[in-house]
Amino acid sequence: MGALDLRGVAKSFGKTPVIKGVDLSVADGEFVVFVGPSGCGKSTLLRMIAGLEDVTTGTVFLDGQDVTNLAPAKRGIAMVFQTYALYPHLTVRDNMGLALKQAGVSRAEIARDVGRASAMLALDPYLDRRPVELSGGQRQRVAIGRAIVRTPRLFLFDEPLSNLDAALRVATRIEIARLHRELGATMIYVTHDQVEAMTLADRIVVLRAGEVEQVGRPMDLYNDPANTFVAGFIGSPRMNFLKGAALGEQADTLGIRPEHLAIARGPGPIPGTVSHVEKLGGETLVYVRTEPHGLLTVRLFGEHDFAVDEAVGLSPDGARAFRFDAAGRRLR
Amino acid sequence: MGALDLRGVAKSFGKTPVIKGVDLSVADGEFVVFVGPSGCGKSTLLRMIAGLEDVTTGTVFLDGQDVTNLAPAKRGIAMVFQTYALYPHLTVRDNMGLALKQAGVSRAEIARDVGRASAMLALDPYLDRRPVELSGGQRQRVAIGRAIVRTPRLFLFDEPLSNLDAALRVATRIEIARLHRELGATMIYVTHDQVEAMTLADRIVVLRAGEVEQVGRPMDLYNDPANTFVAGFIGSPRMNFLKGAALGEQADTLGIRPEHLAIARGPGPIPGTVSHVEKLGGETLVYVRTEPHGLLTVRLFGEHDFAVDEAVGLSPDGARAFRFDAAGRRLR
Amino acid sequence: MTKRPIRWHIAVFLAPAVLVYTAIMIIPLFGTLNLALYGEEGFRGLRNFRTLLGDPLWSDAFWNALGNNVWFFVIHMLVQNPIGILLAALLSSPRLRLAAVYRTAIFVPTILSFVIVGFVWKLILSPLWGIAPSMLDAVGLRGLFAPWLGQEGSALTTLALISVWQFVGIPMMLIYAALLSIPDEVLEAAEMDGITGWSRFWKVQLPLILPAIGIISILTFVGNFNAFDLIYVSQGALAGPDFATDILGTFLYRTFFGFQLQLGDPHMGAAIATAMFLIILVGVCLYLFGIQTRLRRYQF
Amino acid sequence: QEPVTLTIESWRNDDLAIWNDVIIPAFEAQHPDINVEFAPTAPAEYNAALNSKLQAGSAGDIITCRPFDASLELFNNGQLADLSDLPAMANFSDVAKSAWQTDDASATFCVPMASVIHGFIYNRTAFEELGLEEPTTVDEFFAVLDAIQEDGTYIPMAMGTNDQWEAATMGYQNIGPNYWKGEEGRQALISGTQKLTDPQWVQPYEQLARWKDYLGDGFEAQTYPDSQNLFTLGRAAIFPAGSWEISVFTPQIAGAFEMGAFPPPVPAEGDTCYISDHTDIGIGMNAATPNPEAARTFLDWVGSPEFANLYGNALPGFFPLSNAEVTLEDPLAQEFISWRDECESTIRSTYAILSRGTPNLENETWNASANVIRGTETPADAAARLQQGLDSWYTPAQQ
Amino acid sequence: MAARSRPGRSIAAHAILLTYTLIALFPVWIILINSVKSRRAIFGAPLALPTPETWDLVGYTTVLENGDFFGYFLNSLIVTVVSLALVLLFGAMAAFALSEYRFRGNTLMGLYLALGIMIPIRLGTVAILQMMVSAGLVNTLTALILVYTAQGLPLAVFILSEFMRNVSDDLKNAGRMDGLSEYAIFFRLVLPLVRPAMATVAVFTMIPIWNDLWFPLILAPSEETKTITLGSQVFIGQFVTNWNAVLAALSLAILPVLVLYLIFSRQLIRGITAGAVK
Ligand SMILES: Nc1ncnc2c1ncn2[C@@H]1O[C@H](COP(=O)(O)OP(=O)(O)OP(=O)(O)O)[C@@H](O)[C@H]1O
Ligand SMILES: Nc1ncnc2c1ncn2[C@@H]1O[C@H](COP(=O)(O)OP(=O)(O)OP(=O)(O)O)[C@@H](O)[C@H]1O
Ligand SMILES: [Mg+2]
Ligand SMILES: [Mg+2]
Repeated sequence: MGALDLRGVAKSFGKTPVIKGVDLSVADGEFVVFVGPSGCGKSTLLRMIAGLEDVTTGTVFLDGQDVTNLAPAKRGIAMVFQTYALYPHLTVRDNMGLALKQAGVSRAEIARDVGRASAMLALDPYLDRRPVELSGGQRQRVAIGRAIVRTPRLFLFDEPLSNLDAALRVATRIEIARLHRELGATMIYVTHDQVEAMTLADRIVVLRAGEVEQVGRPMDLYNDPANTFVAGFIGSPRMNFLKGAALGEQADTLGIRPEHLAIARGPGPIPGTVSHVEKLGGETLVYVRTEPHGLLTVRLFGEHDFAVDEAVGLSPDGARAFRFDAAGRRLR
Repeated sequence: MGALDLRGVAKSFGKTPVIKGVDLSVADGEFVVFVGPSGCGKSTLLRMIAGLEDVTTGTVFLDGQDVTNLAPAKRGIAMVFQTYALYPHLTVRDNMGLALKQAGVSRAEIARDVGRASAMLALDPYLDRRPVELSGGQRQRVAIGRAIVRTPRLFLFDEPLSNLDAALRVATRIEIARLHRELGATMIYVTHDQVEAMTLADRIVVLRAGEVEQVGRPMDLYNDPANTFVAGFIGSPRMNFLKGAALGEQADTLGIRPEHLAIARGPGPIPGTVSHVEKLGGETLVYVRTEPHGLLTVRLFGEHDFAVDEAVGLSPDGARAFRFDAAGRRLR
Repeated sequence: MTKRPIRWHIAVFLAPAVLVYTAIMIIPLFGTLNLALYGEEGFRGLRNFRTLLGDPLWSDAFWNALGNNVWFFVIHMLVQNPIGILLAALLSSPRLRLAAVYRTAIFVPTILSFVIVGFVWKLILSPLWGIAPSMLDAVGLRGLFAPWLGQEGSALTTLALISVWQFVGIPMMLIYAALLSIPDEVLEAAEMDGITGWSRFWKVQLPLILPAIGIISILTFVGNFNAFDLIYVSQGALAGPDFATDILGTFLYRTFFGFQLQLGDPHMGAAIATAMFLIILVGVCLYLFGIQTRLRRYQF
Repeated sequence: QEPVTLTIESWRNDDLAIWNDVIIPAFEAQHPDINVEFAPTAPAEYNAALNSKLQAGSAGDIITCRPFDASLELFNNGQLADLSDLPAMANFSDVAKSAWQTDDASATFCVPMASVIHGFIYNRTAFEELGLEEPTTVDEFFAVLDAIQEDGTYIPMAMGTNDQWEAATMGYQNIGPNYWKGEEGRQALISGTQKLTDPQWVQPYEQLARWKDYLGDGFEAQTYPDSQNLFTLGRAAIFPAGSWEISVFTPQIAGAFEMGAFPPPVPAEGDTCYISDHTDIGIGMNAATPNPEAARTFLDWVGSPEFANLYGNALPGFFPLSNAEVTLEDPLAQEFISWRDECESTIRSTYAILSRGTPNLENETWNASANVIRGTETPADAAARLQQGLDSWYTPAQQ
Repeated sequence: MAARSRPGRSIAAHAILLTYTLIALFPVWIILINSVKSRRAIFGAPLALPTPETWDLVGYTTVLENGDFFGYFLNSLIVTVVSLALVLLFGAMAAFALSEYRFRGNTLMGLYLALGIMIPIRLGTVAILQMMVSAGLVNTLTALILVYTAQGLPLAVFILSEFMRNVSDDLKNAGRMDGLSEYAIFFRLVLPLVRPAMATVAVFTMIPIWNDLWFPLILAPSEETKTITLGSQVFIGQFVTNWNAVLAALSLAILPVLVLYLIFSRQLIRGITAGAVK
C-alpha cells in the first residue's frame, strides 16, 4: 500500500495551469525528493498534498484513503514552508511546541521533544526569542524544528536548508536522514541542491512546468536520464550538449558531463579556447568556447591553471556520452 | 565610486553584541563576499552598511565620507534582502521600476532597464504578476531585479540565489559577475554557497560570531587559511581535522581536505571502516570511521563503490596538510 | 471523491454575534421601522413616505436635513479623514519620539462626552466670554470673529469642524493600526530604493492601507448620517438657527420622540428612520459591492 | 404591613435637593408606611424616556406632568390615571386644572403644582446708578434701553437666540399678552376668530424685532445659560425672565447687586396689563402602578395647602396653583405674584390645543421669534408663515 | 528600521503633531482649569488659570457628596469592560468567519451584521425595554451589557474582518499543518496577530458605551445601577446647569476611559507579524 498516491492531480491558478496531471506513488517510509527549475510547481504540488491548495482535478490518497477534501489538520502531515511561516508572536520554543500542546501532549514531553529538536538544530540559545530576532538561517531552522518535533506519518520539506551554511547544511541533512531512518516516516523533500537530492533521496522526481519528467533512484537518473532535460538538470555543473552531426554521430545531440570531457593544451578532437576558469579549491572548472558546440564546461579535480584565451583541445569520453534525438529523447 | 570603510563598527541588540568591532576596507569596484555560519552577523553587517541598522559604535565611510548617520536613501546603495521584502501591491514590473520612477527616470528608460533585468532573470512571463502569485525562486529573482535595475555605486546582496535551481543559479551568478565587470560597481555579497563565494569574490571575508576571522582572495583562503575555523569553513566538503599526536606530528591538529586523503582497500597508514558512502554523480564521498580521528571524509572523483563497514586504509597527503596549534592557529 | 464535510465551526464562530445582535438590535429596530407602514388609524402602506417626500411641510425639512447632512459629511471627508491620515502617517514614522504622547493627546477629545464638548466649544466660541475673540485678537485677527454658532451661514460648518476636532482620533487610530501592519522590511526596501517621506507614503503605504481608508470613509458616512448628539447638545432639537444645523438625526429625533409640545410621532419618525436607513444602506452597498470587492488586500 | 415605595418621575433635576430634604421628609413623617423616591431625569430626555418607560411598563408610580397635550396624550393612552375624584382636586380652580384636563374638562389627570410668571428682572443697582425707573409702557421701556445703551456700562438686555426657546418664551410669550389681551386673544385664536396675522399677534414680533439692537454682541450665538450668566455677573441690566429665575439667580448673585422686577410694559399708558401666568407643572399617577392606594394618598397630599406652602417657599418663582392662601417669603417672588392682582393672567398662547399638529405651533414660534430678533425674517412674514402652518392642520370648526 | 532620524523632516513632523496636539488639548485644558474654578470665575475669565481667589473645588465636592459616585464609577466600569469583552470576543469570532471562510451568503451575512450601524439603536428602545421588562432585567447591569454588546458588534465585525484579511494565509496554514483546529487557529494565531485592530475596536466600542446616557436612563436608572454619565446628569437642570459639578464629574469620568485607552493602545505595536515569512 502506498503511503501517498497522486492520481492525475492538476491545479490551475485562474486560467494558468500550474500542475498538469501528476501521477505519483510514494511508498510508505520512502524518501522522495522533488527537483525542478524554479517555478515548475514543486511547492504547489507539496501544498496540494498537504491540503493547503485545492486540487483542480484528480485525487490524493493517503494510506489508500481519499483525502482530496480532507482538512489539512486532519491529514497528519508536517510541513516546512518555503516561506517558513513562523508564528511571529510566539517564541522559538512555543513555535516548535504549539502542535504538541494542541495535541494535548504533557508539558514535560513537549519540553523534551522541543529540547531534542533545538539541540539538533543548534537553536538552544534562541529558544526564548521571537522570529523577528533571528537570522534568516535561524528562522529556517525553527521552521524545520516545528515540523520535526511532531512525529507524523508524512513530512513535507520545501527547500528546508536553503539558508544554512555548508556545515550546518550537512549536519542537518544528516539529521534528517537519521530521522527518516528512525521514524520510518515518509518524507517528501523539495530542494535545488544536487548534493541533497543525490544523498537523501530514495527516489528523485524531476518536474518540469507542472509535469513529471522522470522518476527514479538518484544514480539511475544520473546515469540513465530519459531526456536532455533530466540529463541537464541532474548533475552539477550541468551536462554539456554537443552537436552530434559535428562529431560524426547519428544522434542529434551528445550529452557529456563536464567530468567526462578531457582537456589538453594545444589542439585536440574538439578545439577551442579557454573562456573562463573557476577555481573552487578541490576542483577547477574550465569553460571552453568551441565551434559549433558553444561554451563547454570541463571539470577537473584539484587545482589547475589555464590562461584565458589559451587554445585547448577537448576529447569527449564517448563511452560515457548520452545520445539524444532531436526532440531531446534519449536514444538507447 | 563606491569604496567602503568600516572602522570598528559594532552592534548590539539590547545587551547581545552581534557585531563586535569590524574593520574592513573595500576598494572601489571590488567584489567582496561575506561568508560565515548562520547567525554570525552577515545580514546585520550588511544592514549596517545600508544604514538600516543603527551602528552602536564605530564609523562607516563611503568614499571617504562619514555616512554613519546618513539616511539609507541618501547612501546610493542597492540591496537584495534575504527576506526579499517585495512590495506586495506592485507587479513585478513595478517592483523593479519603482526606484527608477522615484528617481525621475523617463518611462521609456524604465521600461528598457526593467526589460533587460527581467530577461536576464527569466522573469518575462511574470512581469504583470504580483509577488503573491510567484514561486519562491521567482520572488527571489524579483528581489535581485529590483536591485540591479538601479545602477548604484554599491550593491549589497544577501544570499540572493539561495532559492534558485542549479542552472538558474549558475546563469544568474554569471550575470552578476558580468554586471560587476560592466558597471565597475562595488558589490558585497553574502552567501552560503562555496561555489558562489569562490567564483565571484575578489576577496572573501570570513565572519564568525560578529568578528572577522580572515580576509583574503578565495584561493588564498583555501590554500592558506589562518586557523581551523577558516580552514573548515572554506571548502566543501569540510576539511578533515586529524589529531597530530597520533600521526607523530608536532602540530596539535592536522587539517587535510577530503580530496587530499587517499583511500585504499585493506590496511593503510590510518586504518578505518567505511561508515557511509554518498554518490553525487561526478564524485563520491566516503565517510570513514577512524581512531582516534573520528569520522573522516574522503572525496573521490567519479563513481566508486565501497561497502559500508568495509575496512579501508587512508593516507594523508602530508605535503598538502595544514598544521594548527592547540588554539586552532595555523602553524607555518 | 469524499464530500466536503459541513464546516460547523463557521456556524459556531458566527452564532454568538448573530444571536445577540439579532435579538437585541435587529428585531427591535425592524419592529420599529415597521411602524412606518402604519399610522394612528392602522395600516397605511407607503403613504407615510409619500407625506415625507411629497408634503412640503415634511419634505422641505427632510431635504434641508439631508442637504445639511451631506455638507456635514463632505466636511468630515475633506477635513477629518485627511487630517486623521496625515497624523497617523506622521505618528507611524519609525522612531518618532513621543509618538505615544501625541497619539494619546490627539485621541483625548474622542473620549469626551458630548455634553462636555458642546459646553466647552460654546464657551470658547462664545462672543461673550472672550476666549476665541481674545485669541484672535492676540494674532491681530479680531476682525475675523463672528458668532459662528449663531449664524445660519456658518453654524453647520462650525459644528462639523467641532465634530472633526472631536473625532479625528478615530480615523487616526484606524489608519495607524493599518500602517502598523505593514512589514518594516517593505518600508526598508523602499528606503533603499530612495523612496522616503511623502513619496513613501503615497507609493508604498497608501496602496497597502486602502482598505482601511475605505473603512474610515464608510464609517464616516454611516456615522455622519446617524449623527445627532453634538447638534442636539449644542443647538437643541430644533437645530437652530432656523434649522441651519438640522441634520437627519435631529430631524428624526424631533419627529420620533417629540420635542417640547410636539408629541412624538413614531410612524412618521419610523418613516424618516427608514429613509435614512435606505440612504445609508445604498451607500454601504455601493461600498461593499462596488469598492470593497475591488480593493486588493495584501497579507503580511 | 410592608411600607410601599413610590417612585416619582420628573424632569426637575433642579429640585432633587428640595424633595429629598424638605418635601419627602414632611410627607413620610405623616405616612410612615409610604416611602417616596424622587427620580428625576435630565429635562431634555424626560419626555422620550418617560414615554418609553410607560410603554414598556417600567415607569415610576408618580409622574410629573408637562402641561396640556403631552400629558393628555398619556392620559388618552391610558397611561395616566384619572384623578378627577381625588379629594384635593377641590383645592384648585378650573383654570389651574385646565392644563391637565380633557378638552371637555370631564376628567382631570394631574394635580396642578405650580405656575410660572413672565416679566422682566432687572439689576436694580444698575438702574439706580443710571437713574432709571421701572418702565410701564413700551415707549418707556425702549427709553430705558436707550439710556442703558448710551451709558455703555451694561448690555441693555440679556437675551440670545441660540437656544430659540428663550426668544419665544421670554420674548414673545412674555410681551404678547399685552397685545392680544391675554385669554381673550388666546381663545379667539383657538376659535378661529383671530389669526396670527392680525395686528395684535404681529405687534409683539415687531417689538421683538426692535430688541435686536439692545442685545449683546454676538447674541446670535448666545445661549440661555450665557444670558443668565451675563445678567448674574452684572454685565447686563435687564433680563426678560420667567419667575423660575428667582431661585436660580438669588444664590448666584449672592448679594452682588439688587434685583427688581417689572411686568411686561403695556403698549400705551393706562392699558390693562396682562401677564403670562403659565400652568407649568402638575403631578399624576401612572395608571399601571402597583400601588394605586399609596399613590393617591401621596397625590392628595400634594394637593394640600401644606404642600403648596412647602413647595412655593422652597422654590420661589414656582407659584402654587392651589386656592389656598400661601405666604411667600422671597421679596422678588412676592413682586411677581403681586402682578396677579394688578394684571389679567393668561397662559402661553401656543400651549393649549394649537400645538397638536404638524407643524407644531410652539416649535414654529421658537423659530420665528429667534428669526425675527435676528432680523432674518420680518414680523409679517413670520406671522404669515405661522398662520399658514396652523391652517394646514387646524380647523377651528372642528373644535 | 531606518537608523537615522533626518532632522529636517522630523522637526516638521513634530511641528505638525505638536500643533495638532495643542488644538486637541486646548479645549480639554479649558475644561480642566475651569473645573477647579468658581462659577463666577468660569464665566468671568474662562482662559485664566485658577488663582487663590478663583480656586474652588465646589464642583468636585458636590460631585463626591452627591450620590454614590464611586458606585456609579464601578457600574460604568463593569458595564464597559464586560460589554467590551463580549463585543471583542463575539465580534472577532464573527469577523473571522466572514474573512476566513468562503461560504454561501458570506457577503450577505457581512451586510446583515453591518445593518446595525445604519439605524440608531435608540429607535428600538421601546422594544428593547419591553424585552428587558419581560426578562426581569430592568435595573440590572446585565440589560445594559446586552444592549451594548449588540450595539458594538456591527462595528467590531466590520473593522476586524477587514484587518483579519491581512493575516498571512501561510501562517494559518502552518497552524493547520500543526493540527490546530479552526478554533485554535482563531484563538492562538489570528487573535494575537490582529492586536492593533482589536485595540482600535476596543477603544471605538468603549467610548460610546462609557458616555452613553440613554440606555442607563431607560434600562437601569436605579441608584444601584446608575452609571457615571447618568449620575452626572443630575447636575444638568431645566433652567440652570451646575457647570462646576458637570465639569468636575465629567473630568473625573475621563480618567477611567483614558486609562482603558492607554491599556489598549499598548497593543498598538509595530512589527507584530515581523519575522513570520520571508
Ligand atoms: N532583533 C534582534 N534581536 C536580537 N538578536 C538579533 C536580532 N536580529 C538578529 N539577531 C541575532 O543576531 C545574530 C546575527 O544575525 P544575522 O541576521 O546578521 O545573521 P546572519 O549572519 O545573516 O545569519 P544567516 O546566515 O542565518 O542569515 C543572530 O544570532 C541573530 O539571532
Ligand atoms: N497564486 C498564484 N497565481 C498564479 N500563479 C501562481 C500562483 N502561485 C504560484 N503561481 C505560479 O505557479 C508556478 C509554480 O509555483 P511553485 O511555487 O509551485 O513553484 P516552485 O516549483 O516551488 O518554484 P521555486 O523553486 O521557485 O520555489 C509558478 O510559475 C508560479 O508563478
Ligand atoms: Mg517553491
Ligand atoms: Mg542573514
